[in-house]
Amino acid sequence: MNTSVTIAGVNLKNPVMTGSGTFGSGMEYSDFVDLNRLGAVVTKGVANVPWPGNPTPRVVEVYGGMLNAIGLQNPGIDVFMERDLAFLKQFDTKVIVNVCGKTVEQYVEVVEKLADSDVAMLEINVSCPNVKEGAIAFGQDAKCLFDVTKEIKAKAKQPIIMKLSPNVTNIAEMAKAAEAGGADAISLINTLTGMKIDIYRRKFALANKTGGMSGPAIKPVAVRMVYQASHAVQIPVIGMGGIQNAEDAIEFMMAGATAISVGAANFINPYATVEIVEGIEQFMKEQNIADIRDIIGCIE
Amino acid sequence: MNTSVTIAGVNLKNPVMTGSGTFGSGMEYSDFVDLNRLGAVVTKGVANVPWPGNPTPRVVEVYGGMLNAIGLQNPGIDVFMERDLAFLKQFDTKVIVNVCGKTVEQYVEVVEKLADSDVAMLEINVSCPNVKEGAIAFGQDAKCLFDVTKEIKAKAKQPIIMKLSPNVTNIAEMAKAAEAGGADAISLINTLTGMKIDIYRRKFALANKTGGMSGPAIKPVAVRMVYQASHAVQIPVIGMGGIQNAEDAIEFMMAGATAISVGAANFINPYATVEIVEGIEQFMKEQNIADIRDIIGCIE
Amino acid sequence: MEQKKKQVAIVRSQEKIAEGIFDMWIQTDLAKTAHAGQFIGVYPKDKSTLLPRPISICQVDEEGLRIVYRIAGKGTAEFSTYQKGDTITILGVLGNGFPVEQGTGKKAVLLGGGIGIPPMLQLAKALGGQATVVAGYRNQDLFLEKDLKENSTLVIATEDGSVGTKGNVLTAMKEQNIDADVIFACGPMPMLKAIKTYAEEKNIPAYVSLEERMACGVGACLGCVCKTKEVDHHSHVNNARICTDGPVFLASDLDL
Amino acid sequence: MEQKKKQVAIVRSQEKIAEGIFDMWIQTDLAKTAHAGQFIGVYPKDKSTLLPRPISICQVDEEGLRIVYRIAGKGTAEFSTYQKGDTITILGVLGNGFPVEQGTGKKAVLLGGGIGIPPMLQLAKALGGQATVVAGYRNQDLFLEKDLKENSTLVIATEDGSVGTKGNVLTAMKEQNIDADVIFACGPMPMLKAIKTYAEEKNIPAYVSLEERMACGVGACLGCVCKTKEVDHHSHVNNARICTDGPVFLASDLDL
Repeated sequence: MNTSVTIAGVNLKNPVMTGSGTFGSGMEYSDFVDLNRLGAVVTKGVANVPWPGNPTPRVVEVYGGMLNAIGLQNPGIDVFMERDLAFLKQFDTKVIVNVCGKTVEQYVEVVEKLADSDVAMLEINVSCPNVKEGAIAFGQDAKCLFDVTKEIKAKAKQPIIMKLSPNVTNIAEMAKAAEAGGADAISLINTLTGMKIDIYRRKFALANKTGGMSGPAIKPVAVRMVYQASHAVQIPVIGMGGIQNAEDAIEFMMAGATAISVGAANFINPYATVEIVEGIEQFMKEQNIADIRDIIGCIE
Repeated sequence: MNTSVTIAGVNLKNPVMTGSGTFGSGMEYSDFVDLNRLGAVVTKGVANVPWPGNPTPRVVEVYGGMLNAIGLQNPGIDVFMERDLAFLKQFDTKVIVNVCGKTVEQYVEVVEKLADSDVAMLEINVSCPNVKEGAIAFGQDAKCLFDVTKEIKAKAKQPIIMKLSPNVTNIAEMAKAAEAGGADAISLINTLTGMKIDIYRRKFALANKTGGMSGPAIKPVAVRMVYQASHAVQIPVIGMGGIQNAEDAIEFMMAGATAISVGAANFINPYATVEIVEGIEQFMKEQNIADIRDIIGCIE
Repeated sequence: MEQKKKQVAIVRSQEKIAEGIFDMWIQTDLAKTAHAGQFIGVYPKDKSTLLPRPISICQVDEEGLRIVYRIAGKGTAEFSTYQKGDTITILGVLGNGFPVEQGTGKKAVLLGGGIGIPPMLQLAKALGGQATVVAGYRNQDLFLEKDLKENSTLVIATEDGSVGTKGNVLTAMKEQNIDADVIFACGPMPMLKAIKTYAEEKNIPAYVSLEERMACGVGACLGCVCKTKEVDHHSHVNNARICTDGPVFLASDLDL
Repeated sequence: MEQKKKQVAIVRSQEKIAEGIFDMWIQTDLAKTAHAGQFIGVYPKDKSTLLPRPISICQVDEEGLRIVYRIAGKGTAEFSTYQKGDTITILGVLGNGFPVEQGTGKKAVLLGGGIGIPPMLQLAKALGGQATVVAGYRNQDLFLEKDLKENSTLVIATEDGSVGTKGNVLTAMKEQNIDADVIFACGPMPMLKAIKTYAEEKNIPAYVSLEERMACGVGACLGCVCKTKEVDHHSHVNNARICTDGPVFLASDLDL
């Protein structure tokens, strides 16, 4: 039985990755799961310098999910390389670094610092809805997305994955823009922008007013977009958005994803990632699937 | 205690309306609720001629909601006026007719036929995700939305409400386009486009592949868009998307909605509309709110 | 017709009667108006799954309804855990039901396939035990056969031939030369299609009960339609609502 | 530190001890490593609400944990219905806990306000009954006062003056001239802010336990941070994670 998949020449032992921002750099969840079992660990977004993030409250629960507005708090690339990458090096899993920035120059600075590091791929976060400057704009306009992809690709030594925002009219167009700009892969969906109001206190539930929605509630939108995006481009698609279990993971793969990420599910079940790895194997056994690659995009 | 609100000069006894397509023309739910209690009944979309709608399966459940791809099946405006409007005339509630079409001419034909009828307002459905021709395109491009609004407004005798799609990058821009085109109000959100795959049968769960997502799962996106839209325009906003109870209704009003619609909640609880009317009164009593209009957009 | 309502009722009893098949009696005043071929909507308590599940009525007594259902997903799996005294939230009574009067005094043959068998019990009772029931099972894991035997002439077919005729309900009808003036049927779509063809060949009426995914259950959402030969009186297109105009239709009116 | 885990545990007992306040003992091996000021995450079964609720540990024995919590929403309302023998899904043990050694052999004063009172019980026990606990309630609807009395010198304050000092915990400290070498506190933010100021004036250390909305509970999501005076060793910005670096902080390290 083959569970491995390849993205931009990088071989993952299985298609299960972690969703950026939901798994730190793996340290906290290594209490619960063996990181060696994962296809890849995608780190929390890292910028050229430390970012303080947004004021609290940063998270709030909603029906079937949550909103977050962390604001990409991160310790900056230097600390990250010294501490987080050093930690991850101990494990037999691929490391994908999520890169954030407010300007193209900031993205490029991070990408260049990572050039000689032991990192398999870079995921470029152009779709965070919780940072005011720049980021989301890159991800909501096809021309901007093309430009930023092209500039980063020119400087990146590792393959780059452009992470797309679902808060757009036409996801296929955005996927094509990323591909045209030279992206080696795309990942989607980032969170849907949402809002919650505390009607008794007459206040926004989040200090940032809006937040990014994740959890099982957003899965149907995510599956639809993964289907549309994967049918619009030739590059591999990494699917995510509300994946809670192996069945969800397989749904995304059948829709067209080559690999998948487990995000907010980690908060609900810290064992989720490895349970999904095992659940996929179980499904393959029961359904007589010899090669996981056979189900990628099998629904037309 | 005042619970009445006014939209485009039309006075509603309370802000609770029904979501188009979830309540037929009220007949089926009159077994459960007294239609006289409602601010308005918004009918299922009606076109110039009968529409057969989509093949089945047309509905499927998802986490915290459902997908539908009915495809705007309707008996056509002539039957609708004879039967459905005649039925609704018996009740002391405002009637809002949802109008659908595949071309501007089709919308206009329906609007003109309704000119002398006892209808309070028209809701123009330019955002149905389940009809291939036209409809959704009008609702996803600001210039198209402006044009179609202008053309329909020129022919409509009653105030027109443009119903907006949430499947757009910038809802504020769409709201402004509708306002500029002459809309008397806007309503949002229509459904989010979603997909579900049956991984065991390797088939789309819906015959139409994609469907419109509704239910409590979409509420945070809806509240966010109502907030953004109502802060972008001067015309009244009718809020909807996952409203299940009075607290949800109040959340939308605090975000900026002048009235609200109850949609898929009818399927989950056929008494939902009237329970929400009563729940709003209860909330006003407990919170010492003398006039419901005081809470509209009270969160800045 | 009585007004429909949603209510919290009480489970009177529940037992597993075959692999994945459960038999539940619900204490409810909806029983007063319920009849054969109608159904109820059952709401799961699990808040991730919100829509009512349509489940056909198997039997009616003065104070309650009996439902016999198969575990098909999260909702029915939840229902199967309910025990005597537990609450169950239901919507009913829904649908038109079988036209019993079309079977009275005639050679009525009731065809039930798999989880389409349960509604045949109340129909057999309504027909005063005079009907023939042909029940099609997968294998020897039968259910309701004792109840059916007490209320009809029962013929059994199994797919694997372990009990009765090997094959489906139509195989059994043909092999055992069961003659019908009228057919009432419930079961999977391929079976219903075959029955429609059979009835048209024999020139006899066949009333078939259809299944489709539903949302509202009361005729408002137009989620659960079937194709009709003529333009439907309600929709003014060739679609009838299974939940309200059905679930029972004269097969010759349908475009299956 | 022991490895954290998520597990399905069993409710040993539960009772309502004041209006909206519940007292539950949970049978769990997490008790082996739990100490005062730590907390557990409790997962609702209601699938519309998925995140664990952080609830502080009130007491620890050999085989279980005691939590005393207020109903604040859907999740805690659900927990309050659990009865002896029911399952409860928990994540633990979380957080750093109080630095008990900082109170040993000193005049330790434990300040608990409202639902911040429960963690003071285990701390009072850990301090061998030598500490003074000042517990602030809304009114005479007290809870845990018997347990606290057995394990400390207990002083009560109520907002309405119906029992003990009228006012909050600091009013009581001042009025009754309670002298402290070190303060441990848990309660609403305005109370903690006042304690921070008080401790700085008196030049004594105050360890305060913070609350914030959490998602993961294990330090990964950065949802529950508080502002720190110095750049935090983990975040490299002026934010510490309440769930992992806290919930207990030296007040003077914080920018409240």
